[in-house]
Amino acid sequence: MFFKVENSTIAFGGLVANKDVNVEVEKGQIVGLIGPNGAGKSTLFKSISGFNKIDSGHIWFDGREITNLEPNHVCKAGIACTFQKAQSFADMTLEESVLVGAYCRRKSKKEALAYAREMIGFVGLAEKQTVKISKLNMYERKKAELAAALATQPQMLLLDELFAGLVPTEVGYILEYVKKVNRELGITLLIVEHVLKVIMSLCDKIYVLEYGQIIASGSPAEVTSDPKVIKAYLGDDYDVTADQQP
Amino acid sequence: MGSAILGYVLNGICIGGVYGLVSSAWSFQCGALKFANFAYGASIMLSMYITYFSIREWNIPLPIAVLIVLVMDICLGFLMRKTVLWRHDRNTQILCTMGLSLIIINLVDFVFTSYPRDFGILETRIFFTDSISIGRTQLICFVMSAVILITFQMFLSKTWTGRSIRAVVQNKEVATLMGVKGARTLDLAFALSYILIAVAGIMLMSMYQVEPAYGDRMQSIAFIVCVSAGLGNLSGAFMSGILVGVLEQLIVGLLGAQFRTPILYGLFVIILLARPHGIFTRKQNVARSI
Amino acid sequence: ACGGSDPSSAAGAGSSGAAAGGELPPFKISMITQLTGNNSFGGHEYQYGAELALEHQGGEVNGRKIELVFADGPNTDATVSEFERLYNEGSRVFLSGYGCISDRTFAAMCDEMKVLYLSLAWDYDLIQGPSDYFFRGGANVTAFGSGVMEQAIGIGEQYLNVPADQLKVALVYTTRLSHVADPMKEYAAAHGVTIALEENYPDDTTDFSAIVTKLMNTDYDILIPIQGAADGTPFQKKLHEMNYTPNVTLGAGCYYDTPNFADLGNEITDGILTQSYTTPYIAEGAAPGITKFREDFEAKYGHKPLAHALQAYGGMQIYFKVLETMDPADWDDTAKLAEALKNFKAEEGDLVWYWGVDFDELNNNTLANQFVVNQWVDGELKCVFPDFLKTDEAVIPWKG
Amino acid sequence: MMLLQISNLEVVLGGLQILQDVSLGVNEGELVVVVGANGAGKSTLLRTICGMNPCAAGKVEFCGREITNQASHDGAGEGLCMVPEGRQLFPELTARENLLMGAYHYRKDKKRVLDNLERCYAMFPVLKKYEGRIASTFSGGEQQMISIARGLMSDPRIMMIDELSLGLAPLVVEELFKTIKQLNATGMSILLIEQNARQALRIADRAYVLESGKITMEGTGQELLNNDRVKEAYLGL
Amino acid sequence: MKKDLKDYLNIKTLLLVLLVALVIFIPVWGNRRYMNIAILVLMYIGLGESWNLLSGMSGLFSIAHALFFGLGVYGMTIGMTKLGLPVVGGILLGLAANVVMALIVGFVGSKLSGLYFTMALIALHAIIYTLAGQMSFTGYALGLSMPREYLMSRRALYFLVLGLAILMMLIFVWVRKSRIGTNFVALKENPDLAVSLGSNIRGWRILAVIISAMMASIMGAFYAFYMMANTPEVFASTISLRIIMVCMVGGLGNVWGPVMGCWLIVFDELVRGVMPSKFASFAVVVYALVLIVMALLKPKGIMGSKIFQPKETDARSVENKKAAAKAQK
Ligand SMILES: Nc1ncnc2c1ncn2[C@@H]1O[C@H](COP(=O)(O)OP(=O)(O)OP(=O)(O)O)[C@@H](O)[C@H]1O
Ligand SMILES: Nc1ncnc2c1ncn2[C@@H]1O[C@H](COP(=O)(O)OP(=O)(O)OP(=O)(O)O)[C@@H](O)[C@H]1O
Ligand SMILES: [Mg+2]
Ligand SMILES: [Mg+2]
Repeated sequence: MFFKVENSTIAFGGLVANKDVNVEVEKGQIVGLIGPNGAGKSTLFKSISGFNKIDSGHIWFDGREITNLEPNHVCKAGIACTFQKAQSFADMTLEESVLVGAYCRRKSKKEALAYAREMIGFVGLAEKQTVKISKLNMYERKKAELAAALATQPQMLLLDELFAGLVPTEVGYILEYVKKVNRELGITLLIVEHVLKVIMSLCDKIYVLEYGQIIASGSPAEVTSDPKVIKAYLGDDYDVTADQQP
Repeated sequence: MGSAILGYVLNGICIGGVYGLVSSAWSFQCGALKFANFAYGASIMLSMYITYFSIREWNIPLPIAVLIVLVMDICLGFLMRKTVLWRHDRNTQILCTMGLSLIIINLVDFVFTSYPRDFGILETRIFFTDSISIGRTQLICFVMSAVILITFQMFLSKTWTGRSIRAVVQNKEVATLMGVKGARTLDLAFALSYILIAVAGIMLMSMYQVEPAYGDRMQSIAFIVCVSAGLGNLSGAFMSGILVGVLEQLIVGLLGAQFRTPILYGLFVIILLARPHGIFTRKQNVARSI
Repeated sequence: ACGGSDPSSAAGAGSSGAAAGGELPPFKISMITQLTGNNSFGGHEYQYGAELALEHQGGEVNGRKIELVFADGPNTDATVSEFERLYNEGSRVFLSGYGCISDRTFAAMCDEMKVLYLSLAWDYDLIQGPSDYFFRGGANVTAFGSGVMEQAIGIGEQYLNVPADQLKVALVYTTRLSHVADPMKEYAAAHGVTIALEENYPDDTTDFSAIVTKLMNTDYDILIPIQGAADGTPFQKKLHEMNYTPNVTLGAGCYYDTPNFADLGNEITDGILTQSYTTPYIAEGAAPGITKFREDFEAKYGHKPLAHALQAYGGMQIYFKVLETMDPADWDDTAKLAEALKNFKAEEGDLVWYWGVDFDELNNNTLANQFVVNQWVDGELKCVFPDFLKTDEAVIPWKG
Repeated sequence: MMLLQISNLEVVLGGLQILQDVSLGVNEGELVVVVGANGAGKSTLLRTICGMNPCAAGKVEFCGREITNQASHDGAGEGLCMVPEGRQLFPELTARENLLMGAYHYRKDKKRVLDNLERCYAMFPVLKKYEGRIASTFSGGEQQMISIARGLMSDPRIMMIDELSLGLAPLVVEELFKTIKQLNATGMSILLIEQNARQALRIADRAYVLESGKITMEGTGQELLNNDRVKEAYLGL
Repeated sequence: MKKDLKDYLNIKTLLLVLLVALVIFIPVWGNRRYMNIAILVLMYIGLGESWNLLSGMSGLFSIAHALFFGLGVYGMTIGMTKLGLPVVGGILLGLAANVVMALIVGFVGSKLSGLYFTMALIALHAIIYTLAGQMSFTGYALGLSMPREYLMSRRALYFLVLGLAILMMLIFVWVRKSRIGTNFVALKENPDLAVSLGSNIRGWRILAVIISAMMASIMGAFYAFYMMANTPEVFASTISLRIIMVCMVGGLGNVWGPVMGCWLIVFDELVRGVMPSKFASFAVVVYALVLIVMALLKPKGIMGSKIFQPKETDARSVENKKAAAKAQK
């Protein structure tokens, strides 16, 4: 198994945010993670990327255990992530902030810079290279964040609500980039989204969290027709068809 | 020996209470108002001098003198705020307050000379045995600082004003949207914090002597106390004030005065490493920004 | 522009405008001292002492007007750059000020700059090697420190009849003055004096109850505090508050011989002994002029003089005496001046500060090794030792 | 007469012309939606209405009174309320305190405050459950809820919401749109900025399209829903 | 795009030329006093770079930078007087002491952020400061004197410190441009993001402190020769203050910051010079006032002001619109 979360459990004070969560991801897959607000999705992400220390359970990646490693080691191991609350180096130029990621695997400035530029090009921000991050708007920032994450050459990428706050057309564009990431760079994806269109059109497999526990998993079709999921997350009068077509 | 230790602890507690009060003003400015005030020691020193002169030199009766000091300090705080401290970015604050403290210290030095001043009075002590005793003034100060700190904490957490102060500091724009007058609230808060400074000054003056450099000494203790308590946690500051006071006495008493600074400050660093957000900060209230 | 020559000296100069010095510009003697910062009190004391000396001199020597130049040296950097500034403005003759932070720096620089520097600093490594221009006029800390212990032993044998090898002393001193305690400890070790308690507390100590408690629980004969005003006052007060009085207290100068010590009130100060440099309170007979100095100072500056003031006064006197031996025209040649200073001799008692002057090959003044012991008697500092300087008899142990 | 009337608004920030000759209005009890791409200037529009950034030209009227460039803290008292973009909470205040801040401008009226508080809790039960926790520890969606609830706390005459559904689960969004509609029915005017254009336009009385600082289209919700340009630009079909 | 001569004729180059001129001319016509001030200034530029690297670039606000400086000074003086080492030995001793200190501080810095770090540093500084006054091999409160034969002429000192200052600036620039600097800035701007992008917070922070401490240490070694004697006052806050002020007035995280801020020192010296001794205190007051005014006028420091910023070009920029409009007419 390429990536595996085993009975991960974490509690904040009284509140159990994740309880015996099990997630499995095959290499090259795109896996979705959905669930009501406060279900524990971001918490799970943070546990994987090392920002939370889980109370019990194991996380395996690429044959080695990465449970409770420091975030930078997780990144070195090959898992990059973007955050729900968009993060950025406000005072840096786009180029340099992507460079930070590129330095993760490249020591020499020349190579790193080249690769950073490549990634900036990949997300289509080439002409904004020298602009300060603080001057970009949300859409561009999201792409910048993606570029930085990609610059670390991950084998697996965690996207936490990357598509939040974009209008459907923009969603469409980024969707294309994400697909490219998966196909061309062969990066495995684990995605948290509330924009179902994305989940539906991307994911091979979906996990549904509620109150910190997995309540359902399977193909998009299965999950969206699961009454439990409909009750907890989608709502009865939710028409799947609306978001089905890419 | 045992009795001596008891004595150390008692004294430590009393002194610690005052440390708590002294540091609380800073804790409030720095924690609640997010305002690094490096003119803090100087301000305390100044209000000590005011106390000294209004009582000793111009022999004004105590209650009026206290009133004067309070008023003057509030004015001082308000003026500082209006003249130089209206910017909110860290660097400006640090530079301005450092500049201010230089100014205050040197003016005081010029007017009052650098020779230490104190009320000639001797503190009457309450003797339990002839080796165990605590100062009465210290005791009074201890109780008063406890009361003041608790009330202040209450004010901050329970009243609308207190709440709005915190709100403005944490997110000025939105607070304004809610109808809070941002700038004015901050002025008020800052002036309030100077009440604490004034009281601290009066208490210190009643126990110790003052000289222009005195503020800086107090400042470092204040830093230690409120940081180890967790910034902005006033009642915590009181507790760790006591902790510091007791430790100080015990170290001096049992090991020797030359070990005080190394051990005390060393401990402080270790505590910070063990609990990066202070001893008395609840973990649940510490969230990662992401 | 700087320094501001002393108006009083100008007033004095009016009287005798001898033709010899008439056309010569005023002769500058410069002092860099701490006019701001923590020790500015002592700094001003030095300034006053120097000013008074000039005033008593009549503002001129051999008809040439003398100008005093003062500059502020709150810290080393400042002191050095002020030194350079004054040099730049033509000062070639210096008297070290209180704190004398950078005298050791100057000791290295003087020869290169051909600047005559009379230092009153007591640093042990002040003199690094033979020099033509740098002189130490006062005592050094090693002599002073061991002197205190010597006195303690004397007191022990004379009044408490405990021989040195059975004497137990308690040392309480601030880190800032640990260099005074060091020679004391060595001397004690050499003479078999046991140090029953040693408290080296940091400078920012404000509360002494713990230390006092320790003193209470220690068995010793003589308490030797080495303190400045900032820590001395609270210490003494705390002793009294916890109503504990050591049977003999021998202060090691510094704060204990300042007039302000009396502010603590007689019930605290009475009976306390203190060793110090020659103070303004020694017998008139031994050092003629000391009374005048004391009285004029108090009249002029409104408070009793500290030993600091006397130091500056003495230093100035040395310069004046040297200048008197020379033709004003030659003064500006520092080489000649230095030569004269080197050969200058004064008996003990010639100068108001009692100390004599006799420089050895390293330019240490060998006659500045006399210390006195004073005792506080109802708010007055009375000199009780040595016999030829004392004004009163010592009362040990004090019976209040 | 319109409740909120904006005419020929021009906004320049940091040397950039962000709004150009923008005019729009909201009638009493109307639900108006503004759609537009990222960086079009939607947030800037709202911020300018609330006096949070200066407008170079044009004017803003609220129930007949001109409020152009008025101090933003006066708005709340007059019944002007805005839910800013991107969950702007008071991070170190507890959820409860955050909500209370919304009621600041009528804080004297204890009863009203508590009633509204209950109403908000009823709307978002999860907040009641964790009311004592500081805001920064809440999940993204929960924070969005707090921010909306805080807006409702000030029960305003007109409520301006920037990016209503940001990071909320579909179920919640459904609920929210229903609630908004109800509130609107009870007479609260609403100016809504929403990425999820389809749902927004469905419930909108009128709608505007804002493109790089200019109003390019306006009409009833249905009209825009059926408009082809809107379809391909904002509904992603 | 290629630049023609006109692009180089701007305020920056002008200042640069002036600077170079000053540097060259001071030893020529400068008398001892101005040499001395120049030496101080250059020393504080060097220290400023060191501070700027730690606080400006890496965001660890070091309020007690004299700690590293002082260790450097003591390393040299102890090496010389107590251990009889050669000059190099003294420097190395200082560096060694600083590296040890830096390891501690850096470790603290990787765990604590913002004020908490600052406070921890204050504590560590207090410890060293006190010990320096307590121990006999540091010469207690009087400190130690250098052997007199090491006295250098002012001119020699000047060129030495000039070299050092330039060296420090070069180090700063090199670090900023290299991988190290990028990570430093990243960790300052947003530690969480930086860490998630694989930069090792502890390693980099410790490295930052070590580099900065070493820079300060070398300036300290110089100071030992400049002063020929030192007291625990080399740890005093007045020195830290000066360093901080010079950098902040000049501009944080910018190599030219300290250079732009160093006029404060000159100003300080000159004012003290002209102030009558009766009003010595007011020299400091004036100096402080200037400081405050600067802080209020230029919150981002002199280097933060417009003329030093690279020009932004944006399609929607009002100027551009105007230009376009003109073009059409
Ligand atoms: N530091 C913390 N302290 C206390 N509770 C926390 C903390 N962080 C998260 N929680 C709680 O844990 C639960 C899960 O949070 P999480 O952010 O994982 O939700 P989520 O699935 O990401 O929801 P959303 O879709 O809104 O982002 C929430 O109820 C949240 O309030
Ligand atoms: N203070 C400012 N200074 C300079 N430019 C600004 C400022 N504020 C906003 N902008 C620019 O104005 C444009 C509009 O910003 P605004 O946030 O209003 O867009 P928006 O429609 O809200 O986009 P989003 O959907 O991301 O919220 C953006 O390109 C932004 O970069
Ligand atoms: Mg989440
Ligand atoms: Mg917006």
